[in-house]
Amino acid sequence: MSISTESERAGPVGGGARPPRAPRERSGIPPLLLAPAGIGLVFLIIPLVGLMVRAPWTELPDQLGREIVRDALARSMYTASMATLLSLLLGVPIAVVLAHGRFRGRGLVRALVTVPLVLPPVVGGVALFAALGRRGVIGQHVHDWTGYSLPFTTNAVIIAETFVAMPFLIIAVEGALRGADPRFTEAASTLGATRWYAFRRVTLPQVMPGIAAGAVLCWARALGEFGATVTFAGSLEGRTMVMPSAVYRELEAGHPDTAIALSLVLMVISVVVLASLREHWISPGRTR
Amino acid sequence: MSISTESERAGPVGGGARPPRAPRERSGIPPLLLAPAGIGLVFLIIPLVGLMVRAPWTELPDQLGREIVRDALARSMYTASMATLLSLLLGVPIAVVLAHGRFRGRGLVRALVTVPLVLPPVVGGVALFAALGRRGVIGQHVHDWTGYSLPFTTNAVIIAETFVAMPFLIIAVEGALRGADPRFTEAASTLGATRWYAFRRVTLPQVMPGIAAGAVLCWARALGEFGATVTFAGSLEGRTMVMPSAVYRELEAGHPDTAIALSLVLMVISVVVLASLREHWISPGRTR
Amino acid sequence: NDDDDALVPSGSSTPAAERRELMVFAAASLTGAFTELGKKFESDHPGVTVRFNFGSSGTLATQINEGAPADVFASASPATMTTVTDAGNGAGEAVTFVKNRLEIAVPAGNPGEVDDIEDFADDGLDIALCADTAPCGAAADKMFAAANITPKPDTREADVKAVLTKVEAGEVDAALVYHTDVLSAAAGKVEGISFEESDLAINDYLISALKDAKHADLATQFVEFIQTDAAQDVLKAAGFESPGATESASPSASPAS
Amino acid sequence: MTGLTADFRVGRGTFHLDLGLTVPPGGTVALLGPNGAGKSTALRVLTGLLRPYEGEVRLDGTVLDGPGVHVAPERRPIGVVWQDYRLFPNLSALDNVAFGLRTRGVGKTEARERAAAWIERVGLTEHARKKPGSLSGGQAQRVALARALAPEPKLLLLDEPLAALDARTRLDVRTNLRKHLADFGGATVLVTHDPLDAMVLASDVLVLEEGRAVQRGPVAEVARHPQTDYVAQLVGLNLYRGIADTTGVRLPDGTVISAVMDHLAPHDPVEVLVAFSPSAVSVFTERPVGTPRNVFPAQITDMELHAGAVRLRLEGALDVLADVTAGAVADLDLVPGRQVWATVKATETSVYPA
Amino acid sequence: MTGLTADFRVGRGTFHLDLGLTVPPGGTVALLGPNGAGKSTALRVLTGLLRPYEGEVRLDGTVLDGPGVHVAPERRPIGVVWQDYRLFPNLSALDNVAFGLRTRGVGKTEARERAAAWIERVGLTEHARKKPGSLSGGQAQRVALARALAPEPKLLLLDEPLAALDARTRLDVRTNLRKHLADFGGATVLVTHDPLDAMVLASDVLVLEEGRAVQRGPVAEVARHPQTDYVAQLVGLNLYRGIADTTGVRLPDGTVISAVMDHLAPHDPVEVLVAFSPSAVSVFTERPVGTPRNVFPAQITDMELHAGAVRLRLEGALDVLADVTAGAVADLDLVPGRQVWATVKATETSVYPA
Ligand SMILES: Nc1ncnc2c1ncn2[C@@H]1O[C@H](COP(=O)(O)OP(=O)(O)OP(=O)(O)O)[C@@H](O)[C@H]1O
Ligand SMILES: Nc1ncnc2c1ncn2[C@@H]1O[C@H](COP(=O)(O)OP(=O)(O)OP(=O)(O)O)[C@@H](O)[C@H]1O
Ligand code: MOO
Ligand SMILES: [Mg+2]
Ligand SMILES: [Mg+2]
Repeated sequence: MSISTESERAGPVGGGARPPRAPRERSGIPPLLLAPAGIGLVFLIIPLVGLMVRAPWTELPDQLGREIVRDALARSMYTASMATLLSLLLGVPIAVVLAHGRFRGRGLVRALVTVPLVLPPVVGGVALFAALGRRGVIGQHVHDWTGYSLPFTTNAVIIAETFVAMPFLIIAVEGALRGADPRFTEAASTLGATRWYAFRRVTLPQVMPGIAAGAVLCWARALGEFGATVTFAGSLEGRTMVMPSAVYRELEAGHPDTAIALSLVLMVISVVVLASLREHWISPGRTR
Repeated sequence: MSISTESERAGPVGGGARPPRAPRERSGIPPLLLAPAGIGLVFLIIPLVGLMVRAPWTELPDQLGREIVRDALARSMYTASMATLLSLLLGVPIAVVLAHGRFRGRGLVRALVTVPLVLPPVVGGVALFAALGRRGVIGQHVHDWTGYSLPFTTNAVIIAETFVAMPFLIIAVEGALRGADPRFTEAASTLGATRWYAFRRVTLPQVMPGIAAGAVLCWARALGEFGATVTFAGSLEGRTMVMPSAVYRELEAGHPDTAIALSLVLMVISVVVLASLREHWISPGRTR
Repeated sequence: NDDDDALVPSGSSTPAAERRELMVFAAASLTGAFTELGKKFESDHPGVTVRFNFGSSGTLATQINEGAPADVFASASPATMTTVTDAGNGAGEAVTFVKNRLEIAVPAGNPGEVDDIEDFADDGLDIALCADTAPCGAAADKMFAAANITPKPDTREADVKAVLTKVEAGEVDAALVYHTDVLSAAAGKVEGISFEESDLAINDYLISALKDAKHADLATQFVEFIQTDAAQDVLKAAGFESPGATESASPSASPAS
Repeated sequence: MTGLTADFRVGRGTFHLDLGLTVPPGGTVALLGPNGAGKSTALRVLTGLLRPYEGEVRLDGTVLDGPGVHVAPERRPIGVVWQDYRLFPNLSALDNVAFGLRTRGVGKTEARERAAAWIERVGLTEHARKKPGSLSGGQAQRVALARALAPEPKLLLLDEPLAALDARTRLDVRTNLRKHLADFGGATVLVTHDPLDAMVLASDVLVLEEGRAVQRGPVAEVARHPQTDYVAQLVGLNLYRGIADTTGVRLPDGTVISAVMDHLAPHDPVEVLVAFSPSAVSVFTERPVGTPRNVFPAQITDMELHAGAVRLRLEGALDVLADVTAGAVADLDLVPGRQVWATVKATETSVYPA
Repeated sequence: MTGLTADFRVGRGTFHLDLGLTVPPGGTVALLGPNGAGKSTALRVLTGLLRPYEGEVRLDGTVLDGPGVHVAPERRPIGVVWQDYRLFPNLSALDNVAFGLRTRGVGKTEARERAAAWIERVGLTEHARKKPGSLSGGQAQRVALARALAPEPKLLLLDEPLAALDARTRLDVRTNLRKHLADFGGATVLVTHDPLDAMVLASDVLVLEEGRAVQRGPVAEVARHPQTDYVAQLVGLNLYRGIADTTGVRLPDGTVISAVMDHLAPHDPVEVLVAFSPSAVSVFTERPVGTPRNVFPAQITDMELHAGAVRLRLEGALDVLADVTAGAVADLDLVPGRQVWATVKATETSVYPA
């Protein structure tokens, strides 16, 4: 069952003789929390409503027909998803190290991991140049040896988004890992499970809600990221332009309505994607 | 104990007769995860190193001496902290509703909550105007009745940062709540605990690591937020200018070195703040 | 050497048939005019594609100094161009190719009943200006000083578009922006009011070919092209003034187009 | 109508439970039954966490569950010992016990004092400050018991409250619990696998199998006429009330049952219960000379055959039940009406303060 | 040196445990002791989750813990039944049991098949697909037992593996477990509060109190000479091996012990164990005529006084221990050398397949 103080109400299953009355649900939410939750939701949703009121709805179909918009939209989806994938691959391990590792300076490492969140976005882009640009600490060697240069490519978009969004995933997953019950991992180890196997089969399923939450944060942040991306990857039509840079471009070109229309497109698509991720993706299998 | 597959090693306490040997720790981290974690950390930290290498260190003391910088820094800290506080007050209840509520359209509400993450930052600011500005859905009535106008005030900075950062807190806390064990809440209710009391005394302590993680995300994001803040609150020296706008301002003035110096200040301070938050703030009290 | 620049398909052995790509980094306020000029340049130079990276001048300068594969830089302020040339990334002389003049921008209907630059000293009005570090802000400060007016801004933005956004949203009663911004603003949302004192501070836009240009010849040609009369006409239509022009703006209010 | 009356039907997955249950005020009903019979499920319904799809639950005249009515768990005056303890991991043993007092508005200091008294009653004073993760299994279960009892609820639901206790502690805690239940004006439902717990603590038993009640009634009644072999095996006890002195337990009619009573305080005579199992009773046709301290002449009044044993009902100086093999019945020609001697060894008896 | 040898000191908070323990291959040692004595802590050390600060643990000659040596839990060939079960909440009962096979490289299909066989052995086939949250307490404990046994470890650590089982299931599972342990070449350490479990399943006992061993040795030895009253109360059993037929159990020397054996399959004679407690034995100075089916002439060879009872050692057709009251000893003038009759009721015996 998913709610704590909620009473289950169940009839016989299979035996059709006595049909159970329709269950009347009771939520497990303390009523005292309903007021702030309501205020908070209004606060978050009213601006979106305001935006919709101002949006040039008639313009929308035209906008969606524009090659450049469709291209930027597709690139946004692709890069944000790749960034999320990359963040999962690298970020979950980091979260494990932060949650379960015992080493001096762990607090410092955790704080460093959050720096990309704090860095003003354009400076984040500058930092990426400093590391991976043609003149960067690592980038210059790569460029000297292979001639490859990362900035201003689609991969650069992914890298910039990953840099900015991965910390969200890491911190969320670390929080979940610290809340996980270690008794099950102990049991797994006495059953011969290596730390890796126990992690995969016991710990991961337990913290799945936290990982799902982290992935959602990461994806959404990557989708909306602007400053670091536009600095490190530029906004070249057909190559590195993503939705936020398309929006910026329209604003600069003096078409705020178009900018709002494009933002709405981005917003609606992300809502659809996130809402259609089945609930049970982020629900646990708890007890005993 | 904090690590699952780690063996405790304990000597007698109090009885000084046989001193235990110094414990040799073994981390509970699957070795397979160490490689990706290492790569991920390098990826996140090298840009910061690059930034430091380029930073005009000699300029730093001068920068810190500037009234405008100190002022922006103080305002950044204040507004980010207030935004985090506000997000905790409104966001935790929303997370509870999303995690434990049972109503149609819950998935939609969750998706809507993440929209501020996705919205390109400037458009976020425009959306806030649409809601709370002088001509906004709500703001115009407030302005008509009281003459109060929110934009371009310090409160506007807080509101903009809250709008952008609160979703991070909500999603992280919801993830933690979904991972929490409902058996304890059940036990609390049979002991006469109202849903509110049970929430405060049983659920909250259980999800504390998740809330701490969410608050860290929220604070860091608020500290680094630029687009929505600068749009909705402006950046007036001594009133609404925060560090990211100061940084951007220097960049546009053609002083990239100064911009980097200021970013470093922000970065160092956030690292110090986050690293000094005692570890046990975000550690649980688990088992049985 | 940038022969194998990842951005550009690596040089083929048949240069004659090669499609060449000219990379122009240009200030965001040039978006409309330069897009049009790019098409023109392409039709004049078969086989050439002009690719633009529009952004704020500061960001573009940073990108160029970080080794971005740019051939030409068109900046909205002398300071950002200096950042690039001081780093030794310019090629040849940077030239001023257009100027931009300040104008009062008010929301449609002029709710604050602003008619003169002196209204900027009115505490009761909500006023937006550019930051003193931004070209438009520096110009405004210079102008106010010369006109002996103490403005009472409610916000000072890092760039001019941020200022314009607030006028469009009706959140301020008046702002100082460029004439070009008023022209480009969304139809019917912004009204421009020109004023005499705008002569006191006019902003220069500079353009330069870049040292690391992959196609130095094309870069030079593009810089020259921008200074041709045909190009200047397009820029004028967008509200810019020719570098030589010193006469004051027409005193009539210029409606948003 | 006071006390607890419950009659409901509820489902859980493919499992279905149909239960009728009455507990008078001050009474205790023991729920017995094999694993998976539905005992914990029944308690869950009474807590209000699981809502029956049909039926009614009433406590002291108040409807807790019924058509259109469902009183939330936190508004039910209940105390629960969970089979899996469920101690709050973040609270010390003491604060776990104080929890139910705090929710009922008792001040912090007073709640702690009262909790400390309960902690002492279960013998854990020196572990009061420990978190549940640092308690042993038996210690945790005793804390869970103290936590349920401390708020003095009107309905006590105990799911195997003594299962994790060692033999000696179990004796103490059982004795303590018995005292508590005797003073207690509310209703108690006790789930247990130990027939002795059930017999000593409960007035009535209800045996569940596969979600249905197979037998119910006063302990003595069920023990005398178990309706299935399973019930016979589970339920069977000879139980008497008397005054303890050094030699044994003196019943109201003067009969003395010898018993081992070293664990009782030696001084004043106290009222006690003495119990022994029917299988501990030997039946002789001639008066035997031997160690059994208790030899009572009696007459066979009733005989019933169950799996592997015949349950005899004997009446005489002492009325007792005796389980003997069918072979013995045949060999000795035991029939109703026959005069016999029943013996019970003192070491086979259990004595509890009443 | 094969089997388990452990001798270590370990601390947990203010609790200190000092233990020496030897289990021969194929042997089972029962750890007894009151709540909080350190039984679970001892098992925790053997799992490798808790590292002693001094001492050594060896299994089949391999040092698992020692100066500078510590073998990780996952590399120890162990199987554990936890006092709190610890079933993985996200896996079905079947997958919980298959877990330890999968970690040892058994393929998915085979692991599931073997797990299903184990699930069947503990009688839960119809619950195999359930998640632990949907199992009853007793069902969960049986799954935990199957999970520990399935990978056939060399060292079995069982922490009260039968505590949550109902009487009948307990009998089945105990019988099953006994069979398994008999076939099993490894060492077993069993923690239990039930002396019968300990006596039936273990060859040796070790009694812990407050972190120290107070007595240890073969079951018969400890039962004969318990060194404290607590141990006497806890440890005491008459245990014999024989062949079951319908009337009783025939011992190798021809003596027959009558017992209730309905739960055994009626057909072929099988080898069984028959057990009864010393307190179930009555001693007579004249041959009694009555229901007790087992009447053996014997001679008193030894007497020891313990709390409330005297433990007599009788030798004759059958060697038995009998607990009788001090009063009976005085009244009947029981002294070593005296000839007596010992009786045991068939209903007081327990019979298990050997
Ligand atoms: N949430 C659930 N979903 C489906 N089936 C369940 C659920 N909870 C319990 N059951 C099943 O219901 C039956 C009754 O379970 P219950 O816990 O009431 O048994 P019990 O009598 O308490 O047994 P035990 O003595 O082993 O604790 C069992 O077969 C169990 O598997
Ligand atoms: N993590 C810990 N920190 C401090 N003390 C502990 C910890 N774990 C156990 N103890 C204490 O150590 C003692 C021994 O505990 P242990 O669990 O070994 O007892 P046990 O013999 O298994 O008892 P039971 O029969 O009740 O399960 C107890 O007094 C317990 O409170
Ligand atoms: O951090 Mo941004 O400027 O809101 O992409
Ligand atoms: Mg149960
Ligand atoms: Mg234990």
